[in-house]
Amino acid sequence: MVSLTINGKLVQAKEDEMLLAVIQRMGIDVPATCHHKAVEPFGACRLCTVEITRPEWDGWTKHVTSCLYPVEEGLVVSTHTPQVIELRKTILDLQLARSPKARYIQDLAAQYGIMRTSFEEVPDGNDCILCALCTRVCDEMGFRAISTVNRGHGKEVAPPLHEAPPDCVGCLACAQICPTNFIKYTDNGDIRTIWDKTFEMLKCEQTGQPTITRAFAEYLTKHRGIPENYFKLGDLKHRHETAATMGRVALWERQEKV
Amino acid sequence: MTHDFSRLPELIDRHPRSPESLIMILQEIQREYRYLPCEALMQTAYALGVPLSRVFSAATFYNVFSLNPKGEKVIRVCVGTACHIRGAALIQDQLENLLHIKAGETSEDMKYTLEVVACVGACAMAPVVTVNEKYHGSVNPSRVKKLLKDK
Amino acid sequence: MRARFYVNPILCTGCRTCELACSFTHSIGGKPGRSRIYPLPGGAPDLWVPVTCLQCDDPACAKSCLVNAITRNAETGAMDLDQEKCVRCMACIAACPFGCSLFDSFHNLVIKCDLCVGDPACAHFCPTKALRYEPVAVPVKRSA
Amino acid sequence: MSITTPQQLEKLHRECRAKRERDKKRVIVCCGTGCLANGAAEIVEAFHKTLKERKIEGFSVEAVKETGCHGFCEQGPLVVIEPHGTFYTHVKPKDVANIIDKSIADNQVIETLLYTDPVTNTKIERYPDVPFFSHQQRIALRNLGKIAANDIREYIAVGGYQALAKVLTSMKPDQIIQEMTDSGLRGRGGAGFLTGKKWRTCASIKDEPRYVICNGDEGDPGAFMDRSIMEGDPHSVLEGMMICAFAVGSNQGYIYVREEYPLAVIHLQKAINDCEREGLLGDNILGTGFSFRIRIARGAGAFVCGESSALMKSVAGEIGEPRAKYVRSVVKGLFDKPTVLNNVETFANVPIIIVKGADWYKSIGVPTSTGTKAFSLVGKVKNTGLIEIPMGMTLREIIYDIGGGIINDRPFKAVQTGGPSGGCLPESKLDLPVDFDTLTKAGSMMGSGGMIVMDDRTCIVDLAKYFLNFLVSESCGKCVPCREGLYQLHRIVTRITEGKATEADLAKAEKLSDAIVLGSLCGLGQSGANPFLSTIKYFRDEYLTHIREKRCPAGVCKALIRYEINDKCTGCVACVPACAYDSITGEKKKLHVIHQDKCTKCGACYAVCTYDAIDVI
Repeated sequence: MVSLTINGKLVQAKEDEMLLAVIQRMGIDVPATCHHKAVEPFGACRLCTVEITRPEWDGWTKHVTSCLYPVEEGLVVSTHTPQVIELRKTILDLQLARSPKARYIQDLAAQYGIMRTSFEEVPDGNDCILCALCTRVCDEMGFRAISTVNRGHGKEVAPPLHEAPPDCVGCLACAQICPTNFIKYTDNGDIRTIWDKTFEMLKCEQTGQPTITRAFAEYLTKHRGIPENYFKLGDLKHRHETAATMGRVALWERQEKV
Repeated sequence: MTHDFSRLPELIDRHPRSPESLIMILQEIQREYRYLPCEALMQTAYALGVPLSRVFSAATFYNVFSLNPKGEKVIRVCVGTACHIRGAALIQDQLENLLHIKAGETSEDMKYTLEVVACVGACAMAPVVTVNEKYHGSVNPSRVKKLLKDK
Repeated sequence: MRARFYVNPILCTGCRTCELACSFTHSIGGKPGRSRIYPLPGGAPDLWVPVTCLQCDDPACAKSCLVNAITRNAETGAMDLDQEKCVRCMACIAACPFGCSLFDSFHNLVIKCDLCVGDPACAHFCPTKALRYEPVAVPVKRSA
Repeated sequence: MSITTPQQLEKLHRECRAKRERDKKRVIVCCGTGCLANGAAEIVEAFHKTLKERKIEGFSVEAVKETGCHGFCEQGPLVVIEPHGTFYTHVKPKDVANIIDKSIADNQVIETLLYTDPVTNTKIERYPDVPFFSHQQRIALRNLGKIAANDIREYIAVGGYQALAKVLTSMKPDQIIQEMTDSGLRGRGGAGFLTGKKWRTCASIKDEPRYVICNGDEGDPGAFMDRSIMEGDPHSVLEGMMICAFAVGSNQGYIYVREEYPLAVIHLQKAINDCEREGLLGDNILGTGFSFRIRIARGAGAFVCGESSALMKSVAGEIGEPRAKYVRSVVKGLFDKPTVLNNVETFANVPIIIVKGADWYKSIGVPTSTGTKAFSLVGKVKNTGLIEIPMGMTLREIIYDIGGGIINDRPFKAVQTGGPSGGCLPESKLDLPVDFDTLTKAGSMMGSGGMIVMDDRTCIVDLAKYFLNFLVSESCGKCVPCREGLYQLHRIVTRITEGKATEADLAKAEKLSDAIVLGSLCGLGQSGANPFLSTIKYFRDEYLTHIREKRCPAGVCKALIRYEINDKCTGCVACVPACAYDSITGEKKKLHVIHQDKCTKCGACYAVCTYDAIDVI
């Protein structure tokens, strides 16, 4: 355990923790649009920047992204200095210029008193804030089906060759993790479509309840050793089967006792 | 445009089959075909065991790579700082006018591709234009037409 | 692990107190959540089986989770689902052969029994002691 | 036959040196990129052809050496006749026969090919007397233009690989690091981190393997020192890397060369192959048990790959997105292993420091910035080219003594150092000594060594726009302040050049710049606002003229100028075909007119007019 001071309070943290985790645990509201616990910290949005110093630094301070900065014994952290707040305002202002219609960014910006961007709106802007959560979660899950393409201001998230991604199994993690709901998909229970790729949905053999895509189930069977027959039923039917099995066992045990 | 992809395995085999070789192999392919055909990206991904998304990401990140075929002559106008202040913009303007294409485009007859490049490192001879691998230094507007004519 | 969760269907009357207790314990923002325990018919008249996560020793849910959001809690023995890590791919729901990973469509969350961090409300409120949470000396092996 | 002991190396050195000394005359043809562009290859060919036909006593074709860049690219192709040092400029293939007959066979000097000093207007015979060279002190560039770039024996002849033999046989890694630390050598890539300190950190990390990377991704537009070294003296870079590898305990090195330098790749690869053949790279080098290999990794055109973490990702075959460096790359670098990354020029300095000692090196330059620094002196200066000067020389000496002053003797306006991330210094700063700390304090930076001189016809706002445009297109796009911030900053500066901005925009740009500096992830972003910040610091008036008066004093910003023909026009019609938009009309020998409605303000007419008859208003 290490102890450090955050906004004047002495706190304890585990050695390998990042500052942001400790800050969030304390209930301090530090925005971080590219952060998600499922993926490695990335440091792209820069909103979680905080000021750090140490007693022996003689008043010298520096700014670090808390999502990437490991806790240190004796560190003194300030999460809301005027300079940091000003930085967050500018960043949100910039994000709003790119994604003026994204509710998520609108709300965050409003918290920092920005109702509309003071910059020129980016002509080809959209709701994608390029946090790369989608590509990173796809990497993390092992599919690596989508990636960022191009660079700089023309960067975007896309499937390879802008065609249906061969490695995608239609798990929807990218769409689920997207903070601005920019990644679109359709799902009618029979067919799911995402990134222009169509997937057949597995259904409960008895109730017809759709579960996950066949491609995803096959992946889990092949790489994670989940028996194929587990996917034959939906969760509801599985529970009923469980009840029936346990019921039989209970009856049998009662008979044994009698 | 159709290509003979039979040379692809040979190009790929020039480098060790590890993810590190990705950029080197893409460069070989770019040199051979003057662009990166989809087929080549897929074969590279397969050979190196790298996801196609990573190959595509690299192919679009770096300036050298192009997903569209380039012309026979690739004319690059250096717009490095030294060239810029010695009038590279004017040279670019003239070339765009003569070729009827903008920087980054290829003429319809596939003869010319016009590009701008950040710096070719021949700053002492600014402004510089390269035609394929050949450097032309101290280019002035009156020399631009001549550049297109000679090989 | 210090305690085990016991289900005795013979004692269960199907009163569904456990469901209520679970929902209210796991309420978010004042709204009751979906229950993680369901008394279901056990295949004989008046036989009810409260079905909930068995906290398997070799759980399919954790194996199917590609972001490692489901891990064993060393204190309670429960397979805990880290909501902040979960990306809602539904793999665990499809993979659990007991149907005990669930989707709470109201809160848009994947949920499963976490043994209430060591004091399961269902067992606490069960009027017939059909559900019990009791210390054990030697853990019993079970697998999915 | 490969060299397996230090004694064999010493023997080879003596043989090669003796052979070099036996040549009564040597003809040095500069084959740097600049001279090649001017036709140096044809000169070499002409020598070969002519010497086949003519036999000269005591002179063979082998004494014609193709060397790396002399630096004086402006005057190329260059031919030097050693040992006298006769210096011929602008040599054409047809001059070759003449050179052979007169200068080689007969010791005569061909006056017409000599360099004319623009200041005194006299011909200068020997190249050490040319002011461009006489003010320089060449250490990193010591072999450029002296030895054939592609011949390992030439390098060995001038003492090459002696430093390697010395460290392998008589020095401990710790001693090498101490020597580097004592020499005060600072990284020549721009940031100026102490080389010895970096090596020491790397050597102290208990993790293996360790890597040595040479950064040859010279991305700063306007700089070509590293290119010249890699092309002209690749072995000194390799030797520097080997010494570093031995010091930090590494067995694998990489040289990252940017895409635009194909010749550098060829020469480096040849040098590596030669070393492997001679046993200077590979296993058990010089029989000492030290093993080291070097691979070349080619860049693919991304400025951001000059940043260390992006470069390492690129070497690993990924896209060059930097990562936050709270754990430094010397601890966790390539493949997450300890990695020393130094620039080409830094490595080129290493062997000579080992041979001559830290004290010698420290005696050059100023105490906090020791040694010399190579610059590419370019822009609107008379003598453009590659130079190396001791640290502490003033900007004025560089620009006026070496550079010969401004072209057409126009007024000096600013000098830009440090590439896109650097800054512009005005005339009032010309007497500042050039060293790491002084330049940084003045709001610019040393950078990798591009030095671009500007006259009054260069618009500072346009220059800021140019650099911002460059950075916007080279940003990797990972973090918001750099991707979106630089884009917006570029938009604001563009509006200023179009006369559409207000003073409030200027204030906003300054605030935005602060956020970019504070918030960006890597060095590119953190220094990304410098083109704006450093110009607004010294040239605020020029910005304000654009904003308030809607005027571009330098006559560059298209939206704020127009071209008009004055009565100096002789009606020579040179401008008419130059105008691609048919906007100039007029009869022969009569005053011409520019039709403003068609004029795109490209400036072609202005460039071709020899009568000063076109005004920029």
